[in-house]
Formats: sequence, structure tokens, C-alpha cells
Amino acid sequence: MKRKIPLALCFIMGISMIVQFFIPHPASLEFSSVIYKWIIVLMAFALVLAIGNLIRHHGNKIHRRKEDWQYSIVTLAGMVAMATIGLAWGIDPDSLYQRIYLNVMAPLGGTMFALLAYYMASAAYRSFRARSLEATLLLLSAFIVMIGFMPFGQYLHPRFPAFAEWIMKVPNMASQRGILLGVAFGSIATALKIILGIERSWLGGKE
Amino acid sequence: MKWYDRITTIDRRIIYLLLTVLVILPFFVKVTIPQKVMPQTQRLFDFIESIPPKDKAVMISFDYSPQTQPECHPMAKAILKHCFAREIPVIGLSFDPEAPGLAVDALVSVEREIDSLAARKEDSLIYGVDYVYLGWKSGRIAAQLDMGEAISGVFPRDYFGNLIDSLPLMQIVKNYKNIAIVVILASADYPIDWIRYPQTRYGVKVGAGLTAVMAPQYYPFVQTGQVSGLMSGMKGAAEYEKLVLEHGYARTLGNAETGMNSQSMIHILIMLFIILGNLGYFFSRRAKKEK
Amino acid sequence: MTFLLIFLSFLPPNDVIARDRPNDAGSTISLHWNLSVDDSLLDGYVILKRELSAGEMDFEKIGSTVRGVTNFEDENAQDGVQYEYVVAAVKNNEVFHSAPSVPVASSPQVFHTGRINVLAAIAIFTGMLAYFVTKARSGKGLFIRKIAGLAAVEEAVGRATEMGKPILYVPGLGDIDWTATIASMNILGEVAKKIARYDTALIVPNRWSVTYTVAKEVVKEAFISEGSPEKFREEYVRYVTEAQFGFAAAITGIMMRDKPATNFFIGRFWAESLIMAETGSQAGSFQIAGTDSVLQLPFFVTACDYTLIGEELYAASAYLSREPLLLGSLKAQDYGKLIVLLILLSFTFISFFNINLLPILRVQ
Amino acid sequence: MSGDPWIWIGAILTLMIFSFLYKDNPFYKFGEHLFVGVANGYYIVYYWQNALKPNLFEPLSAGQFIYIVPLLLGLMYFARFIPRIAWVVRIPIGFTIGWGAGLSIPALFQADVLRQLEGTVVTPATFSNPASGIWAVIILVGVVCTLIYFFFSKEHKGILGHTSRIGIIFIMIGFGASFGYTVMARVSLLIGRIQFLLGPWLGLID
Repeated sequence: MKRKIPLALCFIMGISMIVQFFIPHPASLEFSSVIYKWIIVLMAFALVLAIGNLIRHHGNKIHRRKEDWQYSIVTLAGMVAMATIGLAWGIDPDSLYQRIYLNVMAPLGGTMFALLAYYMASAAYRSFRARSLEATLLLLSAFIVMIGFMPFGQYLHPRFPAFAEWIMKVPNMASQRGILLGVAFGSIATALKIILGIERSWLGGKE
Repeated sequence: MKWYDRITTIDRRIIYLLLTVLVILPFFVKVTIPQKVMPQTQRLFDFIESIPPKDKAVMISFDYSPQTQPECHPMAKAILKHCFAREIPVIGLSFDPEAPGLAVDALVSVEREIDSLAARKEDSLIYGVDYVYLGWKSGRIAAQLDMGEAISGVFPRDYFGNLIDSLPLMQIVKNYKNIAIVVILASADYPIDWIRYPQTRYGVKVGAGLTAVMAPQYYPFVQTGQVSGLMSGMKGAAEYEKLVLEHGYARTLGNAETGMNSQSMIHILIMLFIILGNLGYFFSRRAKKEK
Repeated sequence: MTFLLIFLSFLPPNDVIARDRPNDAGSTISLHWNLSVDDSLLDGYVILKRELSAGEMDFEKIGSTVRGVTNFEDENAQDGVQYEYVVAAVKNNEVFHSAPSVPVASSPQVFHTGRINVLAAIAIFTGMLAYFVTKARSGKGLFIRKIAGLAAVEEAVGRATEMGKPILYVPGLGDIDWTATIASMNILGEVAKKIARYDTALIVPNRWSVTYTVAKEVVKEAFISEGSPEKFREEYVRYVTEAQFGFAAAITGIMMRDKPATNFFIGRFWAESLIMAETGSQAGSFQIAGTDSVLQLPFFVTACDYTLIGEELYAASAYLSREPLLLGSLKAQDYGKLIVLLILLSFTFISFFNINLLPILRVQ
Repeated sequence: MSGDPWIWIGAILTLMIFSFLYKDNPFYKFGEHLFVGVANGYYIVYYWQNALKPNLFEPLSAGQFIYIVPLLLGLMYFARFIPRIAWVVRIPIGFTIGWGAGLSIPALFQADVLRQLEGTVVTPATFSNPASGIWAVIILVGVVCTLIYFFFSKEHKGILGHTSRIGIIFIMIGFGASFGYTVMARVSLLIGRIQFLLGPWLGLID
């Protein structure tokens, strides 16, 4: 029973969602939208567990005075403060909650993202070496695209932008499509195995 | 240490420092490099150009976050200027929870710009008549499908709390039947859902403005016609700005232009370092062979 | 000339056919007609309808089109109610009515005939999967080609044990509804089993609450199945945050401070991929990545020691576990791709004999 | 320079994160930990406002008792704290996984298989423009060879070896192109941050 009920539920849900795709009837659309609402509710419940884990992890660190424990206070305090502010004073566009979002979370996230400009430079410098035919092709196509998509590309040679575009649209598209088709089959097979109960690692182990 | 070993092991911090200097420079030294418009940007522009005024609406899904603002915000502004100048109603909405602030900023700043240029009072924009911002909704796919039945079912109220049925524009635009195209401005893989669900089920036309990194993934869809036009990254935004300016729908270029100059500098820097690395690699390998 | 035209009568369109639009949720009727012979002189057409049961009620205008158009969709029909339609040619406020259509009612359909090809594809693939899985059950050894990134897993775990440093396993940033995440959980199970045999710490940070609960089950069960549940620590599997870059920031922190010997990045990734892979490389960790995110592959290939490309990710759990059932499904995947190849080549070939098979692939 | 304290907070946090480029340091640690904390607080509110309230409590209090189902399923997550019934946790997980798997199968066949095949097949119509015809043939060859690289159950020898090698070449050109193209996007982000520091904070540009 410990395995049969979850497996059966998984099977029923999977089959219903597949069948739903083939039924244009309004009842079928209604069904899919109700289920989606439930899924979101389930995520919210799981979040309670997850936050519990986070509190325990940082609480432990503070309690045992592990290295860098002071920063765990920052995490916990930040979380409690933000949650309280949002729940107590609302989330209107002018609320403190949105202000903190825009002036704390957004700059932190935006700057993390912006670090990528630097990392692209250092990664390219370190590993773009013409060691083999494959590596050389990778390097060359990167170069052509970097030149072609910049405004100065057309001054180097008027056909350069078109060439770069061609690389993106022909060989790049071909390889992406090939990879995608393969991925689709891997993905479909995995989904099918889940529904049919062949792949059951999510149940944990053998029994 | 030989010179060729040295140029293969330059400290990354030196690269980082040079990169920072070069990205800042163009803000203070202005140059304009004229540029060509890519065909997929042209296609999107042409599609919107072909929508008759005061008829079907353009739906814009603002799905970018502050991180990708430099790329997507100028796109939003350019396309809004285009629609408003041609008297095409606009319906905004978001599925990315970080987007509403930016969407409102784009709508309000374009409205202000248009109103300040308006010769007569009738030319200024009116919320609820010329445009509506529905706000944010979770459950992307379900919401997209449900809007095929009724937009008001998904968004009973707009972002500002008005009842949907009280807005004149929304009395005309009930569902996808009155939407000429949905343009998704996104930094994530959102357009695929519009293609897989509303397009396959309701035949919705899909256009997109994507960050440069997302855009190539959608080239196959442009080719198959599933996507009716695409702006890619800051360059796509700069191109759309240029088209809007050339057709007299705006007076000035947007922010994408200065950005392109910083871009050019950084690209050259990265290529120089790759060349250095390879020169070093080449000579050190030759030296090893000679031994 | 204009003067004359006003007094001329124009012919209305003919053969107005109304039918329920197929494959929809009801309430729509499609109309089709033949153009009036005077089409080029007209302003356009108006479409009128009336309920049949309402007796001698007048036709009501429901829409209009420009000239040259031969179809219209009435999307405001009431299911089950019979309607008659008339299409009229319009010129300078004068209208010339067609004969009414045969009465028709709209209805919702319970099966979408435009999607038979998808149904067939699912049926064929499921059949193949079932066949190969059953065949595999008989236990005949199936061949699987070498996948470099997976051959290195053993080495990676061993290396961590030697160095006395932990292993970091990032199961992607996709929630559990991404199949890549499920594939990653399968691989995590296999990696955790190997770890359970050695004495190495494991760190599995999660972005989603649901994947966190699944990952915890998977790791715990892996330790139990290797007979060393006492080695499992609650803190191995952690929840971090749903914010994409907050998650990335936390991972870079772990990399710089715990200095993991090996980093695994397996699952669905977005832009944060290079932040993690480049930081890991600067921290000197051995790195194995695997993703089906086409756009992130170049960065993993650049910054990691080994990368599972696309579908290799889905082959991994079969490769690592060597479980016959999973190997059987790999065979089905290969045949699926083979069919795709044959379709591509044969449809292309046949099309040059003026036989266009593309409509078979079209999905409504 | 800005007088707005919020701008100062944003600017200082921005610099804290940038400091990681030099090396890991207390400022970065502070920024990172603050980010994780505030983000979790943000999502707690977010799930309350957008999931539990509209999709659970409001329908329930409006008498839609079918919503007891998600409530029960959600509560099952807490079974893991009671060892005797810990397995119950698998029920909501099974529900979610089954839903995701079922939803993805037809969608994948439709958008990622059939539509992409349709776009790849070459027909005489493709040759209405000779250049685009040739490119279409190259794409076809590229797709076929790339796909062959992903055959797992046969050793890559003979014709399979040759074609999968061509597949690898296509893949590498594609990777290089994607990498080169992405530089643009990442620099855009950096420009965004620099614009913020130079404009709203320092007031050096408008």
C-alpha cells in the first residue's frame, strides 16, 4: 500500500492529463484549470517543510557557533522581517514589501546576474584554446558571431553580419534541433516511465 | 616564466578591471555607429504596422525582471510607442511576478511622452480606453488557456483594482478573438507556453522580444511561422527604436543605443584575450615540441 | 458610370454552407460561401443569422467582412440551437441577400480529430517502450555506448574521499514538473549510493520545496539500500531559496567556503549555470555537468571537466544503474529517433515526386 | 549624488556583490545571506497571497468543498514528521509528478517533435529560392547527424561513427555560436547595473 497508492495516483493523474489534451469539450478545460490550482496549493504546503529545513540549518549553525554563524542571523532576520512586512502591511505597489523587493532583492539579483559578463570573459580566455578540430570550430564560430552581431561587424566586411546570422540560423539551428529532438525522446520516455511506474526513484529506493 | 606562458596565465582580476573600465567609457564618450535591421525585427514591426488602427488589440505580456531591464525595457517602450502612435489598443499583463513594477513604469513613461507631444487633448492616452494593464497572475499555462474563454475569468480586476467589465476597452476585447497578436517580452522561456497552449488551441499569433540569450532558441519557431516576429536583445531593441523613429512614431532614440557602444568595446576586449591565450598556447606547444 | 452602377443590381454570394466548427469547445459555427460574381465591385459582405425555432423572426446582423473573403466564424452560437445564416453582398448601403443556409447547430466535441497524429505518436512510442522493457526483463544484456561524463562519476566520488572534502550535487533549478529534474533525481540516487559506500559528505541544495522533499527521500533511501543508514545526515539535503540568483549566490558561497572536491550540476538550468560552473572552476573543484537546457550547454562545456549533453542526461540513470528495465527504455528512445530520421528522409524524398506528406505532421 | 536612502541601499548591495570578483569577503557574505533571507520572506508572502488565499481559503469559505482535496493532499506533506505514516508524503508527490509527466507528453510530441520535423523536411517548395534550399538541406543533414550522435544502443563505428562525428561538428559550431551570441546579453546586464550606479546613485549620467 505504501507504494501502490502513490503509484496509482501518479498513473491516474498522468493518464488524465494526456486524455485531457484530446478532448476539446469545456468540461475538460475546466478540469485542467482546477487541477492546476491544486498543484499551486501543494507547492505552498511543501514550502512550509522547506522553510522549516532552512530555519533548522541556520538555527543549528548559530546554536553551535559554527564558522560564519553570524551571517546565519542575517538570513533568518531578513526572512522574518520580509515575511512580517508582507503579511502585516500588504503587497500593494506602494507598500514597504514592494520597496524592499525593488531596492534590496532586485539589485542583489541583478548584480549576481551581471557577474556573468565577467565570467564569460574569464571562461572564454581560459578554455577557448584551439586544441582539437572540435575546439577550433567552437572558437571560430564564437568569434564570427561576436564580430557579426556587433555594429562594427559590417565595417570589417559588409557580408559579416549576414555570415554570423547564417551560422546562427543554419548550423546552430540544426544542432539545436537535433539536440532538442533527442531531448524530447529522453523526456517523453522519462515521463512515460514515471506514469507507468517503471521509474520510481521518487518513491525512494526499492521498498 | 617565458612570455608565452605569461600570456596564458593572466590573472582574471586584470581582465575584470579592464572590462569594467571599457563598459563605463561609452557613457562619457559618445559615438554613433549606424546599424542594419535584422529580418525578424523587421517582421515584428511589419506585423504591427499591418494591424488596422482602432481595431484588434495588441496583448503585451511583460515577463522580464529588473535583471534584464536594459534589454527588455527599451523593447517595451519602443513597441508601446509604435502601437500608441498607430492607435492600436494595448492590453498588458504579466506572468513573471517581478514584472508588474516594470510594466507600469514602461506604460506610464510612454504615456507621458506621448501626452507631452499631443497637439490636442483627444490625442492623449486614456487608461481603460487606449490601454489596460491586467496585472500579474500565477499558474501561467492555465491562465493562458482560460483567457481563450474569457479574459475577465482570469483577471476579474485589473492591476489597479478596477473591475474588468467597467473598462471600455475590455468590453470590446473579451478573449483572443479580439487580439491581433500577443507579444511576449521575456528573459525566460515563456513564449513556448504561448505556442504550445493558446496558439495550438486558439490559433493565437505570437510575437516576442527576448533577451539575446533566449532569442536563438526561437529562430526555429520564426522559421516555421509559429512566432510572427522577434526582437533579440539590446540590438533588437535598438533596431526597433530605429524603425519607430524612422517611421515618425517617436522623436528620439531610446537607451539601447549607448548600450551598443559598450557592447562593441567588450566584445573586442574578449576577443583580444582569446587571441592572447591562443598565441601563448601555440608558442608554448611549439617550444615543447622543440625540446 | 458611377451613376449607372447605383441603379444596377448585384448578384449575392451563393452556396452558403454553415457547419459546426470541428474540434472545439462548442459555441462556434463556421460559414463558407462562394464569392458573388460582382465581388470586385462590392464594398463587402455582411453576415446575418436567425434562430430557427424562433419562427418568422428577422435575420440579425452578426458581422461583416471585406470583399474577397469567403468565410466567417460565428463564435456566439448557443450549443444545440439551430441557426440559419444569410450572407449579403453590400454596395452603397444596398444589400443583396443570398439564399439561407441549411440550418445548423454547434456542439462541443469530445475528441479532437486534428490531433490523431499526436495520439498515434504516443501510442506507437508507448508500445515500443513497453515492448523493449518487457524484453529487457528477460535479462538479455543490452549494449550501451560509453558516456564519458558518467564514466567519471566513480573517479569523482573517490577523489572526494581521498581529499576529505564534500561533494556538491545541484539537482538543477527546475521544479519537479521538468522531466530533467526527475532524471536528475534518478542520478542523485545512484551518486548517493556510491557516496554511501565511501566516507564522504554530500551537499544537495534545492531551489524548490517539492524537489527538496523528493531529494531527501531519494538520498535517504540510497543510504538505506547500501546498508549504511547511519551515515545519512539530515543536513545533506537543504532547501535554499526559490529566487534564481539568490540560489546561485548561496551556491557560490558553498563553493568558496566548503571547497567541495567535486561539483555535479545535473538537471534543468538557466542563466545561473555559468556563475556556478565558473566559480567552481576557480575554486579548483572537479566538475561534472548534465543538462537538457540547450542554451546552457556551451557554458558547462567551457567551464566543466565533463558535460552530459542533452539526451545523455536521460540515459544516465540507465548507464549508472545498469538496470535492465531502464536500458530497455533506452532502446525504445533509439527506435523513436530512428523513426524520426526515417520520416525526415523519406518525407523529403517523396516530396520530390509531388507527394506532400507534411499534413500528417501538422497538429491543430 | 542621490539623497534617497533606498538608492543608497541598492548601490551598496550592488557593490557588495561585485566585491566577490576580487575574492570572497565579509561584504559578499553579508549580501549573499541577506539575499537568501529576504527572498524566502518574499516567497512566503507570495505563496500566501497567490496560492493559499485565492486557491484554497477563498474557495473553501465560499462553500466549494471540492477544495478539501488539495487541503488534505497538502497536509499529507507533514506526515514525514510521524515516522509510522511517513510514506504518506509520497501521495502528494505522486500527484504532482503524475500531473507534470502527463501534461508534458502530448506537448512534447506536438511542439518539440512533430512541429520541428515539419520545419525540417525539405520539399521542392523550399527551393523556390536556391540559397534557402541549400541551407535547408544543410539543416536537414545537421539534424540527422546530431540525432545520430545520440544513439546509445549501438557502438559509434562505421557509418554511424562518421555521421555522429559530423553531428559533433555541428554541435560544436552551435555551442560556439551560442556562447559568442550570449556575451551580448550578459554585457547588457552589466550595463544595466553600471547605469544604475552612474545615474540614480552618483548622478553622473541622466
